[in-house]
Amino acid sequence: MPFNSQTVLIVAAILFALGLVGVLTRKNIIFILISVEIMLNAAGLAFVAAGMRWGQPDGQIMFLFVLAMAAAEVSVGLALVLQAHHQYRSLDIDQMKALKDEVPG
Amino acid sequence: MTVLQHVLIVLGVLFVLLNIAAGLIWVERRMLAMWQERLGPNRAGPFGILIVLADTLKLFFKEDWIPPFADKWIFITAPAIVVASVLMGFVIIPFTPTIIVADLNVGLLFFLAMSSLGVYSIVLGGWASNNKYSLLGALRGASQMIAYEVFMGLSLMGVVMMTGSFKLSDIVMAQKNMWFIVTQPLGAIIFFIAGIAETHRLPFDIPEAESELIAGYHAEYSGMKFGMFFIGEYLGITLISAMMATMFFGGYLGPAFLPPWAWFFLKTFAFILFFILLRASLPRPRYDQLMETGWKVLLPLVLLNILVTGAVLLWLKG
Amino acid sequence: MPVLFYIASVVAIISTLMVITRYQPIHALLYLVVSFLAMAMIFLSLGAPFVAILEIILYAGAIIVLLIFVVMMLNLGKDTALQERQWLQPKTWVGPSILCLVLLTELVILLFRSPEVPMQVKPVPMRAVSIALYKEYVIAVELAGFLLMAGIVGAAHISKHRKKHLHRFLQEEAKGPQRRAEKLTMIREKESTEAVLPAEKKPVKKT
Amino acid sequence: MNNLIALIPAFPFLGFLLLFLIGRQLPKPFIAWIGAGTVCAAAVLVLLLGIQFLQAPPADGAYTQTLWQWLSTGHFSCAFRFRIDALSLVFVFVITFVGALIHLYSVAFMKEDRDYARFFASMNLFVFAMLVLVMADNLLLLYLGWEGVGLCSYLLIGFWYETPANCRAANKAFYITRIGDTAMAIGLFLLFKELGTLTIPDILNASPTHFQQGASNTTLIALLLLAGGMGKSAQLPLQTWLPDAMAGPSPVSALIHAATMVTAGVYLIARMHVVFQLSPLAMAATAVVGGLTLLVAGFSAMVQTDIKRILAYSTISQIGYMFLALGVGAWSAAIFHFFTHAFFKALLFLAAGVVIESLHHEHNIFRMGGLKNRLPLVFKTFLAGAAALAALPFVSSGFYSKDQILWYTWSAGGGSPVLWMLGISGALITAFYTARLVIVVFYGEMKTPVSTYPAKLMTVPLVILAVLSVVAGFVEWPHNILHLSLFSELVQKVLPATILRTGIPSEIVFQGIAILLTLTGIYSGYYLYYRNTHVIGQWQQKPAFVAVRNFFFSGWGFDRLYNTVFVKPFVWMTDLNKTDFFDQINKGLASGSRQLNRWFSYSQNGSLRWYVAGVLVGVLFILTLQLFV
Repeated sequence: MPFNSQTVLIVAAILFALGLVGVLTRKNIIFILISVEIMLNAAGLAFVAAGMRWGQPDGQIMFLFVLAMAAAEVSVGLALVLQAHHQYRSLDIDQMKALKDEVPG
Repeated sequence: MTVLQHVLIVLGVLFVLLNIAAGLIWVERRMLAMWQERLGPNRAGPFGILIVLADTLKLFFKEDWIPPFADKWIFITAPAIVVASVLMGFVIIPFTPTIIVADLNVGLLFFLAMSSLGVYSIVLGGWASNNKYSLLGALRGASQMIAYEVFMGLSLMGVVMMTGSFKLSDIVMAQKNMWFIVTQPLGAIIFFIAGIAETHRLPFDIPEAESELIAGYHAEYSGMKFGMFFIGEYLGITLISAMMATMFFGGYLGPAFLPPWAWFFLKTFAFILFFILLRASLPRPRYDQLMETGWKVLLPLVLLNILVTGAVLLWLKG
Repeated sequence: MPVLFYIASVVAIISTLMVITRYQPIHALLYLVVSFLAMAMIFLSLGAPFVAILEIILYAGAIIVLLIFVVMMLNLGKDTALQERQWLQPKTWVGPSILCLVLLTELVILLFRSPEVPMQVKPVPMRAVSIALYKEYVIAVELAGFLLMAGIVGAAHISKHRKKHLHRFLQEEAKGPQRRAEKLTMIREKESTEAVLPAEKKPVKKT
Repeated sequence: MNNLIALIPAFPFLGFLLLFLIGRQLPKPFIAWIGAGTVCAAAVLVLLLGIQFLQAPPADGAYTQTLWQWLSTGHFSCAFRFRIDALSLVFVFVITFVGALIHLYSVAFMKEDRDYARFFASMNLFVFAMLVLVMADNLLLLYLGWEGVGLCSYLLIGFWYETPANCRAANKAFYITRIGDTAMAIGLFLLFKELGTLTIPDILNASPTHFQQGASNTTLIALLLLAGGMGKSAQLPLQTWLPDAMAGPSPVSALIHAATMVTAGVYLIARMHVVFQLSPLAMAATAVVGGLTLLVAGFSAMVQTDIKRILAYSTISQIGYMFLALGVGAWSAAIFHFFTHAFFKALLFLAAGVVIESLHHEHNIFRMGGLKNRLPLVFKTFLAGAAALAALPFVSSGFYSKDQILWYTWSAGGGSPVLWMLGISGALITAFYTARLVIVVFYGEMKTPVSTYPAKLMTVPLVILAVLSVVAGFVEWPHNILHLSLFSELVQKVLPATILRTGIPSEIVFQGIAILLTLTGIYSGYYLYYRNTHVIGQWQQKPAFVAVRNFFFSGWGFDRLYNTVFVKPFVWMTDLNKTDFFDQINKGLASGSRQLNRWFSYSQNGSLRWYVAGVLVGVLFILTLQLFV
């Protein structure tokens, strides 16, 4: 296999698909967060690869923004996980389906 | 530079570092004894220096016990991580103008990356032990190290701004006329404090506080695995001391009557002794005090340092 | 450095696969660290060392440590692993996996349709990245700052636990200034009325 | 004095503003002082003004005061100007004087009510609006007052709004008077189109030259104005709201629905007499309406059991007399009857209010009885009022005014024997139901014990009004007896004198017949309800009698008729309209979106993984499209 931009993008696509599988199959919120991180990372890889393809710094800059976004997302997400665990005594995402302020039950 | 030379440098650095780390067992005990007005190890060999050998043998022959309730693989991996990450940190240190394993142009960032990986040893060790005290120690260690990593990175940014490079050899050369301790005293102090916290040495040895958590994250460890943590700690001290010397005290630079490696060694050893002196003299702060100091005092200070440095640099440029 | 790239890619893919199939959260996170380190290697092989190092510092060094921190705080151990084993039955993962496989296939087909361009590994200097960051993208940088600020405030607010009792040291400290003590007792009273005790934990009056 | 007439409406308005804005915060005595005091002050002003007017009449026969220019657009300009001439003076006097007495009465009557301030605010506003109506210099200002009193009537009928029936009664009053008001508004537009002005003196001056006698446009305008008057004055066929309007408190019934507001129609027609005189058809219509109304209402009053409804029907009937008088051209007689009627009808309502209060809010007269000795003062005053209503010869004011009307219905220019027949049978019926009312309520055995006795503040107005009910008629005696005509002389400064026909029998004959019939009516009431009560009982066995009685009781079935003729077809049409094609489209849209919403809401199940799968399917869709292009 020659080393060209498609190869890198295919690696990114594989990682993204794996992350997506994780989001879709896991019930535990922590695993979902992990999978989201994988997907973000794959997207970042695609950005960097695109940037390197043209020899431009923009791809790396986009990766930096992805990084900042991931950091903010994880901090808020984990705070929510803590509260959810505090309230539901479980991390099952399917238990948190209530759209209104219904009593979980 | 041939491949052979490269391999020689790597092996040489490794050899020296491991020996220093072992030797520090004796140094620390003697020094503590001196400052606490007692004798310390003085039986084996001249000045008791063979205590190093004795200790090592003892560690090797102890029963290597893995608790049945532990997560075996992580339990084994954890002590390896600390040594590996600290040793990786030495990769970018210029011992002399020629003796340097890899002079990366992101050298400083590489050092920070490796030190941030060091936290895994504590966290995983504490978690894998499946023990209340270990878990608490690991929790403390995780939050402490995440917090102090931030200041550690930021405190070095003043130096980077003045040098204009992440490459450590550039940073050393930039101190030819004046050490950065003169222009960046605040950065140096904060870096040192953060360094103590990163190596979780006294007074910031909260993850392993004996009086509260027995031994914290390595309570379940014994034998050579415990030894790895032990060596990792001494290597960490050495790394932070070497970084102090490199970043703020001119590294291997010095008057020509001594070779560069000697200068580097002297400066580093001075900081190692300072580490030991701190252990001998300071009490341990409370955990919440540690975190509050970090976020509420050091973070604003270090940001101020960056701001002032940037402003002065812009002003000097005109 | 194609060889480096291929090795790192294989490691990344395998470790990611391990991440999403683990039962133990900690194991998954460790594989994730490996995956990210491999990703950093990919970046390095692509000629982006700055991004590679940031990947390690921020992802491996901070974000995953945060995740591990939470896992430890919630003490997700063997029970969680057992539950994950129950949850992760084939009937739950086959369907989504096939969907994702279809997605991947389509992506790969689409990628191979585009003309092949050999990757010239000519590292973009870090200085160029920094200058672009603070020139063209300065507004985006500021927005990212806002985002992080909002993240900090949001996380601090959401995860604020109502403390039921103070540590004895803090209680001693609180006794000093009278006002603060009063405030604390007020808060405590409010919370004690609000707190919903589980039925079995309610104090039973001795007869 | 000339510059002070604006103060007369200003006082009640001030009271209204104070009570409306800060009334809730004031203690009850304060509210009473403001509410009653302002009207009393206005009454004192009117008394002074009236004395001055009688002693030294103004040169042009009227006091005027211009406050400010109200509107000015194109050719139309309208000033906020008050004008008091002899006709207005009579009305202003009655409004303020009777109004002041009723306010004083209300101070005690409404004492227990929690909406004390709201009551007095509405009453003050009513007095203000009524004064604006009668003092207006132009018809637009009059219309302002006209709608103002309508509004206050609505507010006060529905004063106890917590009972749904009261709200319905208020709505009914508002809707039905609106029919008349709309007609009147159209009349005003036509008048403005013809004459280019709405100022009353200008209209009165310009009409005879501009309009031709009996021309169709004149008739149209006059009929439209008549329709307005019919609505407000509860004349056939718009009379159905007044009996229901008794849902309001008794002082409200006394002031608004007996003494003042309902006579606004009389005032309007008298005010516009020039226009009416130009149209014989409108005059005849007025007379016929009045004559029919008085009979219809009289028959209904005969069988009512609710004391206030009897009085309400009698009010409609008495206003019918006024319209009858207006229609035949006996202008001053109509105003004279308004004058006396205001006193005795207000008295009757106030006394009825006392009776109702005393008997635990009992309205049914057949559960009263025997109150003669229990409430002697109320009995005496009520008797005075009832005598006036029944037109008891010589000793009551009603006799003098009604007798005059009956005489003119035959003898005046527009009169005819048919109209006289209507009036005289109405007199018989009036006497009968008045006697029935007094006997059933005050004689016989007591059926409900008296719980409370009226306060002094309630009895004093009763006494004053009782005295007036007796003596108010003495200002005008029949021509053949004493020939004292103080009132008609005053009024004829504004209104034309009644033209008598020639070749008619002597007045004494008519008086004799009227007296005879009145006494017959009274005796038959006395006989049927006191002496021989079993006669009624026998009659009640007969289905025919019961049917007639029920027919009268329901007010000649007008409510049912309107319900059948107007309300039901309208509702039917709207029902029909509700399901037409365009509504089907709208409904289809609504139900379609609701169905879609129902379907889509299945996808909104709160499950994160479900949402992610949805996103994935969407992405797959787009990518697949990409694959095949």
